[in-house]
Amino acid sequence: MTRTSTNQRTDGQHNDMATIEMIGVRKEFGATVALADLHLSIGSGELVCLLGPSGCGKTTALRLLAGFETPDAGAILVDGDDITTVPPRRRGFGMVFQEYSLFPNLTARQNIEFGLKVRRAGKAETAATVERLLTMTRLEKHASKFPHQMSGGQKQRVALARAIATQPRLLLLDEPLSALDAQVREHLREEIRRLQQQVGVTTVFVTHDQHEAMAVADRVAVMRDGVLEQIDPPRTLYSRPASAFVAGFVGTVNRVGARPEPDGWRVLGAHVPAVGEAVTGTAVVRPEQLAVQRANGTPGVFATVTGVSFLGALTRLTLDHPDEGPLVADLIGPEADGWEVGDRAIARVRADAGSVVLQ
Amino acid sequence: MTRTSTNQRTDGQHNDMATIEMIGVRKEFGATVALADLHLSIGSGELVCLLGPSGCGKTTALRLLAGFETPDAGAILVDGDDITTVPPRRRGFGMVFQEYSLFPNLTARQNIEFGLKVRRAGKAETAATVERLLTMTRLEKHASKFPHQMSGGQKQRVALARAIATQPRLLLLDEPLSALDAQVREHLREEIRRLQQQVGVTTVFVTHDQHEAMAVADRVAVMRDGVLEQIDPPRTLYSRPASAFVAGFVGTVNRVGARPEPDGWRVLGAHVPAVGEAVTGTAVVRPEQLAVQRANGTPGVFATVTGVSFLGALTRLTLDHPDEGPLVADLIGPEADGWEVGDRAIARVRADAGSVVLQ
Amino acid sequence: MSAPAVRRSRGGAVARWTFLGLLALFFVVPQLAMARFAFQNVPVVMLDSSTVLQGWSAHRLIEALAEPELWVSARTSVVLAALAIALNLALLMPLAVLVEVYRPRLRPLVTAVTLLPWVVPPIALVVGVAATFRQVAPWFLASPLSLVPFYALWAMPFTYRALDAGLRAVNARTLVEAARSLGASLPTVLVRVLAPAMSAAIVASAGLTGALVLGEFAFASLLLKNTLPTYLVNYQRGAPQAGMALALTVMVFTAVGMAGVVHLLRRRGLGVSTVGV
Amino acid sequence: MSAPAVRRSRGGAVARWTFLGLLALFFVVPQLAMARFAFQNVPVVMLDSSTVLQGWSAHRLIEALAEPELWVSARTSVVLAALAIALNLALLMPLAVLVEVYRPRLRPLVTAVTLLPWVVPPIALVVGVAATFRQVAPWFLASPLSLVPFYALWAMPFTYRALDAGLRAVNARTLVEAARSLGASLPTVLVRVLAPAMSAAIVASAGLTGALVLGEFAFASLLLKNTLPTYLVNYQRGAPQAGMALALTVMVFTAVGMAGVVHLLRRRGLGVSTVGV
Repeated sequence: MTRTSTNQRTDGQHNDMATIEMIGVRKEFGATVALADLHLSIGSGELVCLLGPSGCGKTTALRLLAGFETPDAGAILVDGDDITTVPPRRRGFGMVFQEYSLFPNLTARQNIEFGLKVRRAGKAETAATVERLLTMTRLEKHASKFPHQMSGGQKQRVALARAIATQPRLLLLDEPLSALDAQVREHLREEIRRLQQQVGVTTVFVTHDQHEAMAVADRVAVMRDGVLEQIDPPRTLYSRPASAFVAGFVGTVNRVGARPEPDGWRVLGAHVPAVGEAVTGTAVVRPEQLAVQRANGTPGVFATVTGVSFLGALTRLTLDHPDEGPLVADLIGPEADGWEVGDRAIARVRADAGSVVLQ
Repeated sequence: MTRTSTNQRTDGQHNDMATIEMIGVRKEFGATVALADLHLSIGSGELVCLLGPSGCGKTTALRLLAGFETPDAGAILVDGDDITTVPPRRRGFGMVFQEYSLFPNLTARQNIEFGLKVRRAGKAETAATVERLLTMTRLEKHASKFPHQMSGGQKQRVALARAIATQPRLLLLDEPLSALDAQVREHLREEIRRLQQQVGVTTVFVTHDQHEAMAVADRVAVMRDGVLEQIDPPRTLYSRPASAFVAGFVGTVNRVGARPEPDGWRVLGAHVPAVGEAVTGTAVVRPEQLAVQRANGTPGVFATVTGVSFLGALTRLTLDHPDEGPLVADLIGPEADGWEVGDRAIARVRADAGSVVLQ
Repeated sequence: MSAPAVRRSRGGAVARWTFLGLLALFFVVPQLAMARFAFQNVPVVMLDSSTVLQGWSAHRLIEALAEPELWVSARTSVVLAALAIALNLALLMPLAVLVEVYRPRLRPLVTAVTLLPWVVPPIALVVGVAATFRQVAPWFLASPLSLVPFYALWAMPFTYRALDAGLRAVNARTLVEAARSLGASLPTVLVRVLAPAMSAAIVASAGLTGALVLGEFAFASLLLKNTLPTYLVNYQRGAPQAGMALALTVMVFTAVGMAGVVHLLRRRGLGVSTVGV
Repeated sequence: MSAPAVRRSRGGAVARWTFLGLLALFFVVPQLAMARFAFQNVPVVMLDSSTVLQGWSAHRLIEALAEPELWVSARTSVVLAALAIALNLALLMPLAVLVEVYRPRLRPLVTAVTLLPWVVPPIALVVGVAATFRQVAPWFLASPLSLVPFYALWAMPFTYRALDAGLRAVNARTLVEAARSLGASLPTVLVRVLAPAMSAAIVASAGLTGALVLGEFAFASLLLKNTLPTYLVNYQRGAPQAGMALALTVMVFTAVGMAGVVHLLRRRGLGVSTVGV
């Protein structure tokens, strides 16, 4: 099921940044195989998210990259150099942790300086770098605060500044937003993305949150049980998932019956083009690919509305369909108004929905 | 800024369930005012979310309802009876906690039975209730497992079943999903909503996650610094926020200049109807209210695309506008395809966007 | 794609294991010396590396076990341990629950106070109390049971910490609130929720109190009571090697007993290491 | 909208405070009795409630402080405490870091082993080692400094737990990994990251080791060394009330010293209560 993709960004913008390769990497902890045989190659300046449920091996992969663990087999290359056994302090990578990892006895500024001082960077250079980073992360006002005086979001911004202060070849982010409130989390993920593009550093971002991964990544690597299921840009992952697991993990899906027709398939009473191989005769339909209309005396097969959730721009209807079971549809604008639990409705694949995925 | 709303659901469906009132409730912890003067009334069978950042008083309000804290002033009424000083065990409310709160020495089934046994319910009745709840929460297969053998999501489902087993008059949920993975969280919030409607129990749900609140609640109460800022159905809260804080908290907003025109306002070069009072000459425009077109040689004021995030059904563009500063637009379907960082674009309020909110 | 063999860096690991090995020696060497002294039927001056395997025998231990006074003092010690455990649990379990669940703000104060018996020289306590009572209420010190309050006080820092850590490990506050919201009364909460959830911590704190009491010498000696440790000291004066054999045996028994309890609890999924012990 | 006055339920609160009050009495009454015995210039048989305020005087304490031998033994005890602290920190700080940061799987084993000095009757250790060395290497027991390893071993359970709790409280593993990824060598990590972050735990564990050593009687007595506690016991035999005054003074000094250190650390934002002490 492993697919490795070697397409690298070729916009030439980040030529000074590193390309990373993990070749046949395996790692066991006792009887548990944390990583089975990972092949992963990351282009220079790219941001790749490792996404998966807990225990899928994504954190192990990150810790192997950082050098905190040594693989049982395989190699890790940076720009072609084998760094598999190089200790963490000589790798020159930056890292941000899920737990707050600021040095508690140092101020925000001193934390950011730490890596530069350890490397004996010049005083003037250090000061200039730190000021620039404080501005970039909007921490000017908090520079003299100690970690216990800062909010969670501020702490993680300092950690980010500290990690990129030494101009790392690779930036590793281990669920940096998991400990934060929802509001802060969304805001900070945009900021991370902006900073990463500004600095142009090659980045690996580990998360269990598919929204986070899809929103920030150039490519998302979906992992499961120590195996890489698929690595692709978010849009491809979403529209052409390689497996049912990926389809379900990167968004909500409806699984409905599909019958072959000339030049396409019949899915929920509509004729649609489709991709994938129809192994099980099932189509994977995204909630936004469904149109729902009121059944005002129209004859036909009706679904019953069992729930209405307001998601901001979208409204999500859950329906109970007599043939297909529970369905989820995301509606936008005027279509979304006025639905109530108990309404009877006709659910169809939208005419402009594009392809659905077969399994 | 406090608005209390006394509109109660009048669909008559849950007449056997309780109405809850908090009248002028105040609570201080030392020098901190956790709740200033809370007036809140919850209709029978309604699900109300208390939403706000950490420290806004939402958890204090819940603990006052549960009876774990006593208010410094004010009263709490259930169906008109003053229960302000009734101890928790006599309130007959169910509660689900953020931390896993299952009794570690009891199986899932024994946990669910606990409240019934304490109340000396009949054996046959207890067994029937527990079986029904195990089925409703899809835990049949896990009934004999101990808490340490279950996943986080399973534990919280058992906690939910345990809380509703005693047919509580009020169900209190204290961030029940915060400790879970993103995927499980979304799934379980739908399940909570479904169960709550099935059982018809009046429910108060505390969360810091605006998506969660908007998705599950009949009404959302937005709190800030111990004060209730607004309580309204999600849709109203989203389209007619009472304050800038609420607007920002329940979703992403753009703040752009607004000039009065006959019969409406000029916002981002478009004529739009508007609601609210124009105190600051600023309009609050939701990302999905913006249309973005490519600036193919068209004359006019151009924005620059600074980021493209894929959010599944939506694609989010961040733009830098020469007059209005940073803007965020959510695009759908074909409109969303092909944008790259650096593209030049025209951002307008959509013709079908409806009203924007003035401040 | 080549998958080159992995060369692990061994230097760090070697340094770490060396350090651990040296520490282990620090523990094992004295024990081995004592064991040889006690159980080898070899003159002490000849106990060197060439005689490691000669003349091992348990006859001195058997001799020592035949003394009836040993069993009298052992019985006293066991009774003292049981009473100290009971007194401590009765006082400290409610205190720990009270502080953890109802009055978390008292925690720093109570934590500090329960530490006092180790911070103030315990000897001052014995000397002081003994002197006072000898003058004011001599009847109090007549029975060996007068040691119980001293032992309870002395074991308190540990007992309290074990209980407190246990309560926090099982998230006692939330458990109690869940049980109360389900309609349980305070006795029900204590008996049906907290006690079973905390059984590991309770057993651990009881076991440690017991072990401390069984090994305590200063109080008993100063108050002139015959307990197992005072007996051991006296007996060893007359028969150094047999005394040592006896001491080692007590040591091994206590350690094995503790390990057995911990193991039983682990098998029931109640990890003792989680209760901070 | 009416806001009725709140009627709080006071019953539970009364019960709780009563319980706490009784516990406080359990601590305070013996201390008060000792203080009266030591500092009231009133015949012991007349020490009842009617004479609480009569004849308080520090003259017995002043007498006791004039004894030169007191200062000799106090100096011995302070030296022993300092050496035991140094030995313990040197051994256990690296061990705790090693276990917490590099080998978390060894934690249960190390936790159990470091507890042994309290679980095996310490008396067995003294008796055994003393007897062995007296025969094998009598020179070892000649100096009072021979007590240092015993004290280090005896204080180990506490020192190790305080250090371990401190490491966990500051999230040492993450701090170390962050520092390493920033290019810091192991000495830099220890000196510039861990030691400052853990200063509270280090001070707490040193303070407790010191307090334990300053109050230890059994080892010193059995090995016939003159330390502060053995001096106190001897002195008190001849002059019970002056001895008690001295003992109480030592007690108060130790407690105040510990409280002062804790307070200083708190003011620097380094809460000692977070390090499990």
